[in-house]
Amino acid sequence: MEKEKDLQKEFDAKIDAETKIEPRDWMPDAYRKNLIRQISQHAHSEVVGMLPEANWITRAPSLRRKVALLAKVQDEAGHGLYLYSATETLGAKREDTVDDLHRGKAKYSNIFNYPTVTWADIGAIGWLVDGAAIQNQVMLTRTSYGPYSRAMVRICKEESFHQRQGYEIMLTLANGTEAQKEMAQDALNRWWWPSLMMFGPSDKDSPHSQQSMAWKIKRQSNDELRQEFIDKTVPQAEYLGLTIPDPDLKWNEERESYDFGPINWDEFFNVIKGNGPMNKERLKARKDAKDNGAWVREAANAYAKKKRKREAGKQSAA
Amino acid sequence: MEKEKDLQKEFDAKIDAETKIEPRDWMPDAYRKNLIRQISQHAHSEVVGMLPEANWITRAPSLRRKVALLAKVQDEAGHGLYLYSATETLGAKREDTVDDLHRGKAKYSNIFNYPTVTWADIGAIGWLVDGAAIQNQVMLTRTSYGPYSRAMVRICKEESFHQRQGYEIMLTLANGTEAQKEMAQDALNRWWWPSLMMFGPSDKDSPHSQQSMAWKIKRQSNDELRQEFIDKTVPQAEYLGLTIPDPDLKWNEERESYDFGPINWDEFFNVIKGNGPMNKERLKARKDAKDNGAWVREAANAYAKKKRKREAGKQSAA
Amino acid sequence: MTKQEALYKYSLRLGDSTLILGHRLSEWCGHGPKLEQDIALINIALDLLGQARSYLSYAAEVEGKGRTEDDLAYHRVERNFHNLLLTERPNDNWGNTIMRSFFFDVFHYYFLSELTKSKDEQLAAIAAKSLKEVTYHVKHNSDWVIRLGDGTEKSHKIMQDAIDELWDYTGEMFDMDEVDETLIKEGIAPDLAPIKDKWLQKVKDVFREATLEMPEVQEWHHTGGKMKGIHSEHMGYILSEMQYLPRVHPDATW
Amino acid sequence: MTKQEALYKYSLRLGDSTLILGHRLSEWCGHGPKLEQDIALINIALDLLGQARSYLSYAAEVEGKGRTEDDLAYHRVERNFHNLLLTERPNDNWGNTIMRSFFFDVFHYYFLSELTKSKDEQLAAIAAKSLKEVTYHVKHNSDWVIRLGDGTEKSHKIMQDAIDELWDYTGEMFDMDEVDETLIKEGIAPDLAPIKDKWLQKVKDVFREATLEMPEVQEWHHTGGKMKGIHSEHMGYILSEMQYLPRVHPDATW
Repeated sequence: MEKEKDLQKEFDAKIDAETKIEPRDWMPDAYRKNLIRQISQHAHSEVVGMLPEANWITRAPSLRRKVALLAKVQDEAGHGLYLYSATETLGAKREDTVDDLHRGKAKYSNIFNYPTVTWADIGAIGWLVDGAAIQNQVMLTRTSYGPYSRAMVRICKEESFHQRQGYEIMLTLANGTEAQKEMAQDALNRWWWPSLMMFGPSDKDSPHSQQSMAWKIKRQSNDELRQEFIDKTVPQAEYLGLTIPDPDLKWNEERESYDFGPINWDEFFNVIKGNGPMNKERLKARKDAKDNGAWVREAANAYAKKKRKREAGKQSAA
Repeated sequence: MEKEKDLQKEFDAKIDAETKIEPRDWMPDAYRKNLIRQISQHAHSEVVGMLPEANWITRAPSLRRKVALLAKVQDEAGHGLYLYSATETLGAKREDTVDDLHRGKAKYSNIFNYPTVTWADIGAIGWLVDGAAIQNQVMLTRTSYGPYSRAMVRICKEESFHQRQGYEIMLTLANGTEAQKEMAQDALNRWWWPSLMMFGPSDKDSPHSQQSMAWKIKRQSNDELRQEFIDKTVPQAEYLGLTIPDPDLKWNEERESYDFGPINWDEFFNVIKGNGPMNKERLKARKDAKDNGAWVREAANAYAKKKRKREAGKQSAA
Repeated sequence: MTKQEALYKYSLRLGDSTLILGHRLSEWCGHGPKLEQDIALINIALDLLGQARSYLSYAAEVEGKGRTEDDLAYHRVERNFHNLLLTERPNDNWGNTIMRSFFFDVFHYYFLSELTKSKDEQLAAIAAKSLKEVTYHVKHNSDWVIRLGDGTEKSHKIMQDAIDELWDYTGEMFDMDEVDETLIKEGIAPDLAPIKDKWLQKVKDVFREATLEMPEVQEWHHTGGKMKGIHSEHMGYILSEMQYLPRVHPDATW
Repeated sequence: MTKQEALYKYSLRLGDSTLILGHRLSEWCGHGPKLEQDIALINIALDLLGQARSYLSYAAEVEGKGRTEDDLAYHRVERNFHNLLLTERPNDNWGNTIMRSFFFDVFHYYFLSELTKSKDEQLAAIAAKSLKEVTYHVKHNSDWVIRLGDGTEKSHKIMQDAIDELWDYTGEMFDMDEVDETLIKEGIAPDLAPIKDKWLQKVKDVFREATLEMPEVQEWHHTGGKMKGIHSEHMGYILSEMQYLPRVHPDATW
């Protein structure tokens, strides 16, 4: 007990001093659990987030765009792997973590429960969804847990690249034919509000936020991040010549920031509950991938076992 | 023995007198077997023949064409059923007959082992393949076995309608844009020779033909039918402004008929042997349909049994 | 919203739902569990596609811009299609195909029964003709729901899974908006609320006989197709296949 | 046939095969048996699509009519595509996906090894760059053929079935016609006969290690895609999906 108190003190001191916590360091159980929850959600989001974009790979309208999109989705798979590894440094097993997703126990970013219905959605996801993600991830490069922080540094670089690509798709559409402009505006209309919801509920309604801030897992509040994102994105939309679907959006001279309209949290919580357009299909796609691939994984294991046995046989014979 | 001789005489007399043989009539075993083989091949051809056309239903270029094509394929399914029934009047079981197809024991018209690669193929199939089939089927309305003959009367009416539809598709394409004309010519190029092969090998190489003619199952030889088809079709192609892909094709004043070039029977026998572009896929599609539908047929049987039992229960209770 | 606008959109919605369901059914052609069922399903597909042609021709006529049924079917983009999301659900197996049709057919039957009384003569006429066809659809697919629901353990499970997959898509059939309201006022369109009650009752009756469990009616259901033209990710593949050829040859007639 | 014509067709064939196989592999994206394998397969798809871009750009350049890689990929009709039929075989399962790639990769490797010596500098350069990538493809897919062939009873059967399904499509890789002959004379294209021998040997070696049965080499094999542009019935669906968007918006740039 005495020892635990010391450890706790040591931990607190590190947090105060902005020293990163590393896998072998002592950490409070709740800190560990909180991190596993957050990082695995993040990992799931990368993996589930592959699906809405993969939906357009075979239909990308130019070879250059096709290759860029495929490479982007590959990066996301890589981020997923990288983040699952980060949860493993905390003692979570990847298989269990993934099972939690499939059983609906673990969450992933709600935004991926919306369908990608036109090519412009690929632009909008890059611009807005990756944009919002970066806002969050840049903050997380300063998170208190070392492996997570380092994963974020790496991921942020790639995400910025994705975001620029997405914006460039929007720019091309916005400067394109009438039909393309319409497509771009329509995508902005559909993705704007879900993107704002990506930062999570308002600070007052966010259960985990305060403790996460104290542990310096989070470094900024949901509302702060959301506001920064809006302030950064509005001028970008203006440059595209597109209209943000919020009649209340207005520059506030005093705050030097944009005021914006109320967010429909009912929709947010309804989608989180499972009532989104794509929840069932996203999970089904992931489960099907796992089930249909079972024979492959089994065969790979069987082969590896045989091979080890044969090599052992050779060695003992030698 | 004596009795069998009398029956044979009676049978022969009927054949001579052009009296139809009916299911309850005595008939020689070989006549029965020959008929079962021929009619079930015909049935299989209708059913397998649904596949190359079904391939274009979801992609038909106008709603009118889509509906017409779907109706046509439905007719073919109907013909299949009707012909399977005719084999059942001869004592063959439909299930066994279909199994023979799936095991590769029974044949179907070789022409369906070619793919439908453009929309014009739908026109060409209607025009040429149905045209060739009608040539054969009109003859078969006079076949000696009653149920088969009557089936043919009915089927011929629908086939003529299909053939006109096919020709009309070709006509529209031939009078259409450059790309459409090209499509039409290309389809004629690919379907011409396989259509001529539909009449079967030259009389001298056709094993079953002579006996079939004697029994009046067949009433004209393969070569006669083929020549009639060519003589009928060449002017139709001219009217379309399309070129028949045969440099040797020439009007023969003396015969009042068209001379034509040599048929590549090597290709014909190779495809029959299984080495056609679509043989494996056609059979697989039929087998898959059967396998994937097993649970449906089992459920329908189980339900029918339950229902009978319940009704029996009700009656005995009453 | 003017009456004409509403009538255009209304006809489009009906045309799109019958077109897309007809398309899905036609995908089975040549691959059904038995030849007899292939024929029956093609029959239903043919009826639906015929109805789609009537509605789309009428929509084009109401619109008055010289477009045709084919312009509407082949040259509209996905966001302008207004079919029910239910109709675009994929053919996972014969069971969910039957269940999807059953849900739609029962609605369609009660709906058309009312639409025959429409003050719009054209819609009333289409409805009267369609009603005869749909009477058969309901009978055929109810019978199959019962047969498969009360067949084997396996078939029962497949049908119950189909219900679970499709149930949340049924609510959209009864949603109403300005289009409906405008036409209800004119005596052109029926109120969908009483139709929903009949639908629920009939589905319940059939499910009881089929020994299938009736799900609870939730407040939430999938929406988007009918009113907003926001579709599932399946729709794009349907249209790319269906429209490809006319899109490649925009100047051709067929 | 002029050298230019032959070179155009030759580049097109290479471009189409890599494009269509890349397309098939990209269909797996997000649905592989494990994240690691998703990544590996995407990698290979990316390489193939990159190669396709090089070949198609070069074909367009040789043609000299101002067309681009995208004109060739998105605005050609099916009958003008010249990929190997093997590359358009559908993804029935992960096993036949691996087997299809393996058959192609081994050919591709030996072929590119020769093409690096081409007197056409552009083709030699594309080959040199591609060879590095394809060396990895062969390694990766050979390893998987062995692992799955010598894995479990089930995986063995899946792989043997995949061989049976795909074998008759491998012969087309080695067919030669006037296009090849014209370019062989110029020292631009390699003779495919010795490549076939190497291919057979390597496939045999891998199959032996994988405990898979090597089929007999028949005279007959499927042909049509590479030389005549006559494809299987799968190709139309690939193109309608791939080309749909540019076909809907022929004047747009993306």
